Amino acid sequence: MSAHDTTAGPAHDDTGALSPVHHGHEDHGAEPHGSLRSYLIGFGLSVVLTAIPFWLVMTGVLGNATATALAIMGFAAVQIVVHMIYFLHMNFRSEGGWTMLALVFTLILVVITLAGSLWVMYHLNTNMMPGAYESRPMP
Amino acid sequence: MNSVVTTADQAPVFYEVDEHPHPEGHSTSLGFWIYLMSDCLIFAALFAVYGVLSGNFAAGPGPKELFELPLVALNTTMLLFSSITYGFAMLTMEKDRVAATQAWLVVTALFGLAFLGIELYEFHHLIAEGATPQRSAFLSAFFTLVGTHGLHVTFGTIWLVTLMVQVARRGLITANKRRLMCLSMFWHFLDVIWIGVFTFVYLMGMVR
Amino acid sequence: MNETQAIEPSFLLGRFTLEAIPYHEPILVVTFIAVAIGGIAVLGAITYFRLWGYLWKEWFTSVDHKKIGIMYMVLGTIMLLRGFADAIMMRLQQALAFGGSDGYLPAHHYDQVFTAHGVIMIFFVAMPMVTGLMNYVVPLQIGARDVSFPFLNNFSFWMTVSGAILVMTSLFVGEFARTGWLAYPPLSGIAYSPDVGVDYYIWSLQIAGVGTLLSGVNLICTIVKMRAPGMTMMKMPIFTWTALCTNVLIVAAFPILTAVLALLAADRYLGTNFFTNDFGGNPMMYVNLIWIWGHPEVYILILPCFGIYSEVTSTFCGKRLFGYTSMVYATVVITILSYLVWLHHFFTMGSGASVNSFFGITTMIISIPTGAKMFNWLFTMYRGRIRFELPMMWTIAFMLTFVIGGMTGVLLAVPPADFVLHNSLFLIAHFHNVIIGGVLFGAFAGMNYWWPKAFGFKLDEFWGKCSFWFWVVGFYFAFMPLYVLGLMGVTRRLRVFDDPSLHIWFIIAAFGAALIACGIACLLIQIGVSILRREQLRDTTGDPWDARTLEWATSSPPPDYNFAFTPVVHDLDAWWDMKARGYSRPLAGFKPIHMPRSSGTGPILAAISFVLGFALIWYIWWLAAIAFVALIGTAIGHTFNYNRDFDIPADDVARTEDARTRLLAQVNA
Amino acid sequence: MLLIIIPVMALTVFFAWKYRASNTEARYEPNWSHSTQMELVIWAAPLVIIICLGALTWMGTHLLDPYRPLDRLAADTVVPGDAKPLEVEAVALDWKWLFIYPEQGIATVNDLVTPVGRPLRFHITSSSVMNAFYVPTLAGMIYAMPAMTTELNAVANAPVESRGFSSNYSGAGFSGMNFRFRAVDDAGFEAWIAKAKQGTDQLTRAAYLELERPSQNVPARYFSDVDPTLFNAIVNLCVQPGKMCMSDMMAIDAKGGLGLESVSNTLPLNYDKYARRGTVFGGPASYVIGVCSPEDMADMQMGRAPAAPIAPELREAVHGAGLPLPGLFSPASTFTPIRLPSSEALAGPRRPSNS
Repeated sequence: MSAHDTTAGPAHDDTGALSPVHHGHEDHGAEPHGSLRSYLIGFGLSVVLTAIPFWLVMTGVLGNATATALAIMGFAAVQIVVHMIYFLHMNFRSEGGWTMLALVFTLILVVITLAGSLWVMYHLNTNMMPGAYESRPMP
Repeated sequence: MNSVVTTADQAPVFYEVDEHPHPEGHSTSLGFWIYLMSDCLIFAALFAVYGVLSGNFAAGPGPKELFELPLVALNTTMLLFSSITYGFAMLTMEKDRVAATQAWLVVTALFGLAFLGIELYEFHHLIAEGATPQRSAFLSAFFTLVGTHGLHVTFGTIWLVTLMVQVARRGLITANKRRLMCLSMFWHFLDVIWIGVFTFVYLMGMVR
Repeated sequence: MNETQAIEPSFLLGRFTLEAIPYHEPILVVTFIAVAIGGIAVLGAITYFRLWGYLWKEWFTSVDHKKIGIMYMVLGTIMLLRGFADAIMMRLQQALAFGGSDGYLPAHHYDQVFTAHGVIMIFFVAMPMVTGLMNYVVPLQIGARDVSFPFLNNFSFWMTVSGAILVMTSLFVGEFARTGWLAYPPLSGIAYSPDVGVDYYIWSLQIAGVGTLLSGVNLICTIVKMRAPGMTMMKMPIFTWTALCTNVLIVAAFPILTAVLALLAADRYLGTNFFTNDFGGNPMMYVNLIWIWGHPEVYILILPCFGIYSEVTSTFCGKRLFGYTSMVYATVVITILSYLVWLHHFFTMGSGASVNSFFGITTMIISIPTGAKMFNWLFTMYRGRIRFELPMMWTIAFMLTFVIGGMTGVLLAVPPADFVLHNSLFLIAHFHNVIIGGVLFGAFAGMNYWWPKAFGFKLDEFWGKCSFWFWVVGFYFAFMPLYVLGLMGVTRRLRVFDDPSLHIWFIIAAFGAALIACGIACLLIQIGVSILRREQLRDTTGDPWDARTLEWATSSPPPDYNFAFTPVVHDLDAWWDMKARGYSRPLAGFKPIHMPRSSGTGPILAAISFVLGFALIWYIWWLAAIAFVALIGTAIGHTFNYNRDFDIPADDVARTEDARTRLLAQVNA
Repeated sequence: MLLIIIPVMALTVFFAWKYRASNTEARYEPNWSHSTQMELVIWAAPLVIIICLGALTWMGTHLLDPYRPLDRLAADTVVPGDAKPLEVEAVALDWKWLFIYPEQGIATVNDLVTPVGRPLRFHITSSSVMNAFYVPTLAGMIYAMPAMTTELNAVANAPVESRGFSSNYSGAGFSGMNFRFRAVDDAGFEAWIAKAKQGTDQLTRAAYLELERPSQNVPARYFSDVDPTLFNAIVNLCVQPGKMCMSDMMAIDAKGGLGLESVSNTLPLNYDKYARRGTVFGGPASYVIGVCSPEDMADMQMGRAPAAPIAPELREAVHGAGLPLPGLFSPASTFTPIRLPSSEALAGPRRPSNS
């Protein structure tokens, strides 16, 4: 009993796992807005990362639709990260990590919504769309 | 009941005698970020709908007949440029250079309008060809997804103009800086969404 | 009435004609007369006592989270009356329509009644009540002076009101949806519901949804950024924790609802083909998406109530909450898991067995943290000293009722069982068991618990107990028969029955509903009697229950600024800790307090939204255009107002605090 | 599950009584709030139960999947290898049920008769909105959706007479949308088929288009002959000549659509299903024209012009989802109330694995 009470005691440091610091009154200074250099790096990277997938699709270099699709999805993912870091200045420090936490949570939900919907709808469609039923008998 | 306190030998402090007030808007950027996350989920739902319906052409035209990649590339360029110019506006804002900030904001707005103009041209072209949102579920989902992004850009532009007026009237005061920062988050966020749009709608549409 | 073709919408009035006024339905005419007389009486009284200015200045435009919280509760209570009126009409119809009788409600009316009942109870009763409690309590519990965005808070509230008024308008102008509360297409599509009902549904939910979403953002920010110094995440009161998780759920779930309703609206207004039968549309996608919102919604309602029960249990047992950490983790786990179960609402749509069992099992997993919570409350009672005040009574009723609901819920999560029980009255009984036994009991517990904080006097005990017993007994009478009927295979939303062996169960259920009606009446009497007897029930200490959390550290009702000095927190039960360690109230050294200024923009924007929604419903395009422009214009205009704060002078603070000092001295003397 | 529910409820009452404030005898430990063992138990107990239930669920769901053909007629009877299930095609119309027996070539409205002991396979669809096919004395429910088919495998183990209905709300006539269900022995089934065959009504496409109009509380009806392609056409939303079938549309879509030339390949839907209306901004309701339907081909072979879309006249006034608005003095509607299965019927035979 008393062993636990010391944990609740006032002088004890916070042992809570979720957020080690309170920050009711700190970091209300200006957010970091990046530097000219970071903006330019971000811009350069995005131009490259946009140009390559367009080039891949417009020329069909890879020759294989699946490979092209995977490649452009990969580029999109990388470019989203680039935008997050260089334009939206995401990091683990701003707002005590809450923005990052919100972002990660949102991404999880986006994945659940997209993947879940596609999975569920794929099942429903294959089970029930008339195509799966015998095709129309010709006269 | 004294067992609650086992370590208090110094007098505990129960209130802040010397408090400095919360500055106005100290949680605005977090709040706005959370709003953006919720907006992101709206787009997630629209992407999911597009993902499910994108093959349902109703025996009508599909993406290969409808999309023009050079136009989309141009469009993407406009949005990318507007992003970097907004970045420059933020940098000049940090240095409190009102005129330069305003100039960059004007450039950003012009790029935004160019993006919207190209998109409207594309929509108009499609509708004139008969590929209306009513023609097939694929087109419904396409117009809605791209159109919702376009609506966001439209409101972003209106907001940008509003802020320019406010900066002109009051200068770069803290409140205006905070608003410009929110809009910057909004603007870059739209850019991120556009990456998803051009990849999943246009490029993937041409590939499949 | 007998038109064969769509009426060409006129320019001036859209598709509104005199036909839209249901003067041919006697029930509605009588209702309208009653509402009109009541409304005129209220408005007349307000005018007579010259209260308009007071209401506008002190309440409608107030950005004070306490007043907004109270207004949410008022809204929830008023809408409870409407929602319950629908409920009792349904019970009566089902009890009457036996053995060849057609009952008294035609299908056209009955179908609106059950749709409106569902929509109102979820969106305009349960949501405002939990939002109101969170709004009122959370800032006080974390030692803050207001929420992060006070103006937004006011705006959110009025948007909810605007949505509620739109639903109420449908009663007398046109009609409400006849689709069931989730409006599945294709039935809710323009082809099968060409009338205004579904449009009322769409726009009232969209408008209220904006409010809900923004208030979610607001409360998250408040909890994250405005906690008193020393209050780490793991020292937050459990109600604040559940409020945080609830608002995370709101912000993450409502966008999906917004999106899916917008798509339905596009189908109805623009002729797109998302959920139509033709042109490759897929109605199953609507069902899928709306349940991605719908399941978290259930937890949005129940989580804050779990928080209330936790606070109440530990206060009235005079004991620390057992297993605080596991309570927090259970809440967080529920928050995340609630996104992984949505398919259990449509097992019978025919997805494959692996999909069904995946979602069935995730659903069952949720019962693990919920079970853990139940045990935590149980062990909080263990070796406590339980005072059976009203909040604690509601809590115990909840514990006994909710486990039944939980058990039937797990049963429904088993797909083979669901194939027999889905859409049956068993399902109805299950979710009313959870929503009434969980959410409403929680709201009543919270209301009784925090009433003295909000108004400075306790609620009357006798009428409270009457209300309690009527509600609890009535609940069992009303819903246990439905479990039985559901097991017999009776489907929901039926209007007429024949099998006489079923009749008795419906009569018992109707009797239960009558008991609940008495419960509601007693609740209103309780409030009225308490107001009349407020001097006897007065609480001068600010801490009538010998409670544990920070909201009880300030006076009842709290001053505008909540705390003269921001409290510093050392312990999970901050106020208990302060009392135990001899906290003494600061009596001098007051400083000016920076506070947000009231604003009329919120109600104005909400009123314009109402006009916009109404114009869109009736196809009055010119009005919609004007309203839309006005909406944008007003919003932009509001941003030109930089003068949104003021300081409460130190003298005023000192005067308020001195008054309290004198009062406390009187009590102690 | 009761293993945990009953103790919880009992403990709640017991603790509430034992630790009441007036009982000062009871131990009072205001700061006892943590016990690792206890917390392990309170997480582990539900966990164990849920693991067991989860395993049961996984197996049960796969075993009782409505799509899975039956392998047992009763707990101890395996389906014989040569048994061909009786196919029944069920269509949810507004607001009645149509059953087509493709093997027997008959169709009925609101009357379902099946032989006892023979596996049944239902193909279920709907003509307009979502419904759910549910016969409590036979098997679980499954949704019936337009342009889609769901499947249900079941068997009646013993003779039964009860009711089936739609268990998903589908509009104004929903309450009366129920049918008689009878499971009879083989001889009885043959006799019933023979009786149904005696009628003169034929379920052609035109007759179906008449039948699918909204109507309430419809008495049983029999068709002695059925267009064999009808169910397929209903599922594919192409009963009406000239309208492209969903399966064709999907086959075309799978190949990437028909290109820009097909963009105006639609026709306003003047065949006025349920007073169907277009949207304000989207123009009138329309449909995709069958590019080259079998009918067209047959017509062309015969040297005729392709059939124009037929548009049955709209006779009665309709409102909303298809019915006249009830007036203040509307005559009492004739109605056949639902007769739900009595409790004996429910206790009776069921699909063996499902009860």
